[in-house]
Amino acid sequence: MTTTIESFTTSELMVVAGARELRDGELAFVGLGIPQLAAALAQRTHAPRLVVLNEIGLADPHPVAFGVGNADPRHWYGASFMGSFNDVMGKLLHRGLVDVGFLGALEVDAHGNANATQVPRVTGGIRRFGGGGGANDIASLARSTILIVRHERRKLVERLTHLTNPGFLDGPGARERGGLRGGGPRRVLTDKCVFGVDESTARLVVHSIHPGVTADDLREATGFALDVPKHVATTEPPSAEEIRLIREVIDPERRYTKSL
Amino acid sequence: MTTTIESFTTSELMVVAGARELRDGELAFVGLGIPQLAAALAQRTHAPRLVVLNEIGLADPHPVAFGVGNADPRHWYGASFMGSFNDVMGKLLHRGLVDVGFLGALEVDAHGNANATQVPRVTGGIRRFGGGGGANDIASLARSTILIVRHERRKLVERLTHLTNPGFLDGPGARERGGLRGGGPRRVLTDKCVFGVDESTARLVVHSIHPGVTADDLREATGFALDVPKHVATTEPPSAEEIRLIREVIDPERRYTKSL
Amino acid sequence: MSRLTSLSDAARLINDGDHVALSGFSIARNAMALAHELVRRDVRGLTISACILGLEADLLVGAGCVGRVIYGGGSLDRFGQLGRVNEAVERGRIEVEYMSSLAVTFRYLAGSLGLPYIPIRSLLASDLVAPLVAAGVAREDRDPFGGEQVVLLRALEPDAAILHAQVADADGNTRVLGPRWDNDEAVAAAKRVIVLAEEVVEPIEIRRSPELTLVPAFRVTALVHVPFGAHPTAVYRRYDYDAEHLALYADATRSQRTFDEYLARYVRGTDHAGYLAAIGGAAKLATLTADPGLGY
Amino acid sequence: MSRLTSLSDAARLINDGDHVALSGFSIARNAMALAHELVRRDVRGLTISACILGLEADLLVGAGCVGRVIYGGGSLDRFGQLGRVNEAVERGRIEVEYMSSLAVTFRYLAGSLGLPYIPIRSLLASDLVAPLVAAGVAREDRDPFGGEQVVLLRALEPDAAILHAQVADADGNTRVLGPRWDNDEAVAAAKRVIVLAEEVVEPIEIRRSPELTLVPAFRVTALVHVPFGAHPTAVYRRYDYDAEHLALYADATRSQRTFDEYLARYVRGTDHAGYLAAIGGAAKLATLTADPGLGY
Repeated sequence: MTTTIESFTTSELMVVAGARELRDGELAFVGLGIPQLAAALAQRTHAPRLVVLNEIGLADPHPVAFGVGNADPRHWYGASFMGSFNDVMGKLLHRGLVDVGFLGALEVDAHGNANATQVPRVTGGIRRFGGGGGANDIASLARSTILIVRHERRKLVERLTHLTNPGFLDGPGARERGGLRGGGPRRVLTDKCVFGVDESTARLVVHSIHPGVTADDLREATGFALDVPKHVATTEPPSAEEIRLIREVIDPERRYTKSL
Repeated sequence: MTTTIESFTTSELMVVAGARELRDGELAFVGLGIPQLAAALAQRTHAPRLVVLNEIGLADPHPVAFGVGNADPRHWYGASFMGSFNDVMGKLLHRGLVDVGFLGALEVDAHGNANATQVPRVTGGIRRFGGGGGANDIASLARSTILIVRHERRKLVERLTHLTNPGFLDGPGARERGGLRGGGPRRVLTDKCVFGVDESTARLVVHSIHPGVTADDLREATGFALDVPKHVATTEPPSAEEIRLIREVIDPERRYTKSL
Repeated sequence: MSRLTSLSDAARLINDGDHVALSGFSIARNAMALAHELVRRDVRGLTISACILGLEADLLVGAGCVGRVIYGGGSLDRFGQLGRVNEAVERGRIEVEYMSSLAVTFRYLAGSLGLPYIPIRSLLASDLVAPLVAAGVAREDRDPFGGEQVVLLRALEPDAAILHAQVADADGNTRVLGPRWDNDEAVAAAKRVIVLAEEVVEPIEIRRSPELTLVPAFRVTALVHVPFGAHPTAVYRRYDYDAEHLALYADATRSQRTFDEYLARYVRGTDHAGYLAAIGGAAKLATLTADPGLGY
Repeated sequence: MSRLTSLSDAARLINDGDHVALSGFSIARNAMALAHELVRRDVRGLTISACILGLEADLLVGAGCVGRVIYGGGSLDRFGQLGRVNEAVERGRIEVEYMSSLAVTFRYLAGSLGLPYIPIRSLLASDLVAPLVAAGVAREDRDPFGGEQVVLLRALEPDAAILHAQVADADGNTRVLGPRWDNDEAVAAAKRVIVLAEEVVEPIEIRRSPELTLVPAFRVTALVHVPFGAHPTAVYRRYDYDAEHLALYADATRSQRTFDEYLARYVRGTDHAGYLAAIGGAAKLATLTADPGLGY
C-alpha cells in the first residue's frame, strides 16, 4: 500500500498521472518535459521494461541528466541502439511496432485532433511555431497516443487552426476511412483533468478531475462543448514514493516540476 | 614504351584485355576470376583510382589474397566501407552511380543479352545454375557492362534460353523503350576475341582477334551470324610488366591464369 | 530481460509453412546450427528467402523442409552449386519466386518500413518479370510524377528472420561485423527474429558503441549462444570457412542419395556439439580461427 | 586522392538557387562554419531541406540566402524558436514545403535509391497533404496490390548535401558517431557532398572499422577540416552545445534588427578563426569539451 501526501505541484501530479498511463514493455515516443519525466517515473515503478525511442535515431537511452530536447546528447546516454531517423520512425513506427506516443500540442479539439504548426496572433496574422516534426507520423501510425496540453479555452478548441496530427477526425470510424493505421488518442492530460475517449462518439470525456478543480472550472477553461458527469473520479494523487522519485531522482533540479 | 613477350596464356591475355577496358576513377562491379584480376591489374597500371564494389555490401577492398567468391572475407580486406547489399546495389547502382559491371554469363546473344539462369540438358530438361543474383540489376542500371564468356557455339547463341540480363534487347533504342537506365554492354570478352558493339545495329562486332585465332575459328565457334571484317585488329599482347604483375603480384598461385 | 534460450526452443518458434528469411550469403554467416535443428524437427512447407542463398538453404531444401523459395541467386562460390536447391527447381518440386537480388532486398526494405510495395527500375524487359507478374508479386507501372517505367514489387514480411551474428548481449541487442548483405532489411521486415550469437557480452559493451547495434533487443524474439554455429561457413573476424568440409558438402549435394548420407552422418540424431565433434572437433576448429588483422 | 580543401573553396560548390540538404538537427551537428561562409558569400535563392531544421537553417534564412524551405519542423529546443525561419514563413517571404519529418526522410530515401517516388502512410487526413498535392510533390493513391490508402511522395535529389562529421580521412571516407537523423539518406540522395570534419585521421583508421563509415570517399566532393565547425551546436563525443551562445542567438533571432547585429558581430567580415575568437576563443571552447564517458 502507498501513502499519499498532501503537498505536490500540479506538474508533479501530471507526471504521476502520465506515468500511470504508460504500460510495461511498451515502445514509446515521449516529448520533452512532463512526458519524458512520466516515462522515467514509469520505468522506476510499474514499467521497468518501457522502452523510450528518440526520433533523432536511437532507442532505450538511460539518461543521468535531463537536457533541452531530443537533440541534447544528455537524452542519448546509455542507448542500446544509435542509427538514423528512418531506423526509428520508418522501421519501427511506420512498420507498425510503436505502442504509444506521448505528445504536446498547441491546440486540441473535442475529437483529439491536434495542431502543432501555428496559431492566430491577436494582432492578426499567424504565429508560426517549430512544426510537428514527426508528430503527424506518430499520431497517424502509433497504436495509441497520449496528448498533453495546457487547459485553456484557446488551447482546447472547437476548431483547430491547423490539423497537424490526426486524432479521431470528425468521429467514429473516420480514422479507418481515412486510411490511418494507428489507434488514435487514448488519453488527453491537462493541468486540470485527464480526458478519456467515448468510443460511441469518439469525443473527449472527463476521465478524472485533478484535486481542487471543479466541474465549473473545467467548463470555463474548455473551448469545446463539454459535459462533466455528476460522479467523476478525482485524479489519484502522487504517492510519497512517487514524489520522492520525482524530487530526488528524476527532476532533482525541479526544472519541470517546481510549479506548472 | 613497353616490351611485349612471346609466352603468355589465353587467360593472361584476357586479364590484360579486360584491364585495358577499365578506366581510372570508375566505380565497378567485377565478377570472380578474370574480371577481378583485370581490375587488380588496372589498379596497378593505368587505373589506380578504380573503385571495386562488392554487392555483399562493401566498397574499395584491397585484398592481399584471392578467395572463392564475393562471400570470401579475403575479398573484403582493406575495404573503406562495409554496410549492406542495399547500400551498394541500392544507394550506388540503382541511384545511377555505377560506371561498369564486368560480368560472366552462361549464354550471350548477338545483341549482348545474357543468360545467367539455366541451360538445356542434352538429356532433355533444364540445368539450373546459381542464378544471376545482382547481375540483372547491374545489366539494367550500370552505365556500361563488359561481358566475359567462353567462346563456344553453345554459349554465343542466336537465341537465349533465358534473358536474365538485358543487353540491347532486339536492337537500337530498345533499352530506352524498355525503360532501362543503364547503357548496356560496351565490350564482350572471350578466349578468342574482343567484341565491340555496332551502334547502328546494336549487334556485337569483332573489335580485335586474339593472336593465333583466325576469322574462320571465330565463325566456327560463334552460334550467331557474324561477319568478320577483312582488316581487323589483333588483340594487343600483354607487356612484360603486365605479365610480371599477374604472375608475381596478382595471381602468384596461378589459380585463374595458368591456362584457360 | 534475458532472451537467451536453447537451440531447440528457438527452433520451435518456426512453424510448418512459415516464411523464413535466412541469414547467410553463399558461404558466409549461415545459421547452420538452427538449420540443422529445423531438419531434426522435420519442419515442413517452409518458404525461405534471401537475396543470395547459401549452404543453410540447400540443407533445408535437401531435407524436404521447403515448399517455396524466394531468391536472386545462390551457390557455394567456387566450392560448387546448391545441388539440392537447383535440382528441386529443375524438377518443379518447389515453388520459385526468382528475381534479381536487389528485387528481393527492395521487397524486404518495403516490409521493413511498413510500405505495401516499392518501385524498382531493374527487371524491366527481362524474362524475370513475367513470372513475377503472373504470381501477383509484381506489376509494371509508370511513375505518376515523371512517367518513368518501373516495376512495382510487393513487400515481403517474413514470419521469422534468422540472423547469425558475432556478438549480442543477453537482452538481445545484436551486433554484426563486416558486410551485412540483406540482413538489415530482412530482420526489420520480419514478425519474429531469432538470433544466433557467437559471443554473448555484457550490456555495457553494446551500449559503449551503440552505432554498431544492428538489431535492438526489443526486436529479438529469441537469442541463442552458439559458438561455431555457422560452421562450415565463415564468420568475419571469428573464423574462416572450412574449405575441407565445404568441398565435402559440395560433393554430397550433387545427388539426393549422397546428400541423405551427409544428413545421416552429420545432422540427424545428434546435436550441435555432436556435429562439431563429427567435423573434427576442437582440433579442426582451432585451424579456422580468424587472424584479428585479416578478419579470416 | 585527397579531397581536402578550404571552407571558402567548399562554399563555392554551392550555387545560387541550389537545393542544399543541411546537416544539423535542432542544436546538434549543424555545419555552422559552412553556413557562415555561405552568408559571407551572399548566396541567394537556396532551397534548404531537413527533417528537423536547426540553427544553420535559421542563419541562412535570416541572412536572405534562402528562397524555399522543405521541412518537418525545427527549433533551438528549449533555447527558443527559429525566429528567422518562422517569421519568413509567417510573412510569406519564402516558399514552404511543410510535411512530416518522416515524409522528408522518405523523400530523401527515394532519392538515395534512385526511386522516382515512395509511398507513405502518414500525412493522410491531415491539413499537411493538400498543399503538397497542390505543389505537385505528393498525391493520394491506393496500393495496387492490397488497395490500401497511401500518399505518394516525389523523391528529393538535393544538388548538394552538407554533413558535419566527427571523423574523416583525407580521401573523404567519413564517420559519424551517435544518432544520424536524416544524414544517411540526404547525403546518399545528393549530387554533391560537402563534409566538414572535426578530425582528419589516417586511412588505416577508417579501414580498421569500415562498419562505421557513413560516406565512402567516392561520394564526397569536398572535405574541410574544421575543428569546432559546429559551434554553438553539439558534436557528440567531441563537444557540448554552447548554452550561453545559444541563448544569445535565440534572443538575437527574435527580430531582424537584432539578428543583423548578430551577423555583423559574429559572421560578416571575419572567418572561422575570427568567429571562434569572438565567441570566447580557446578558453570558452575548453569548457565545452565532451566527457569521453558521457559523450557531452
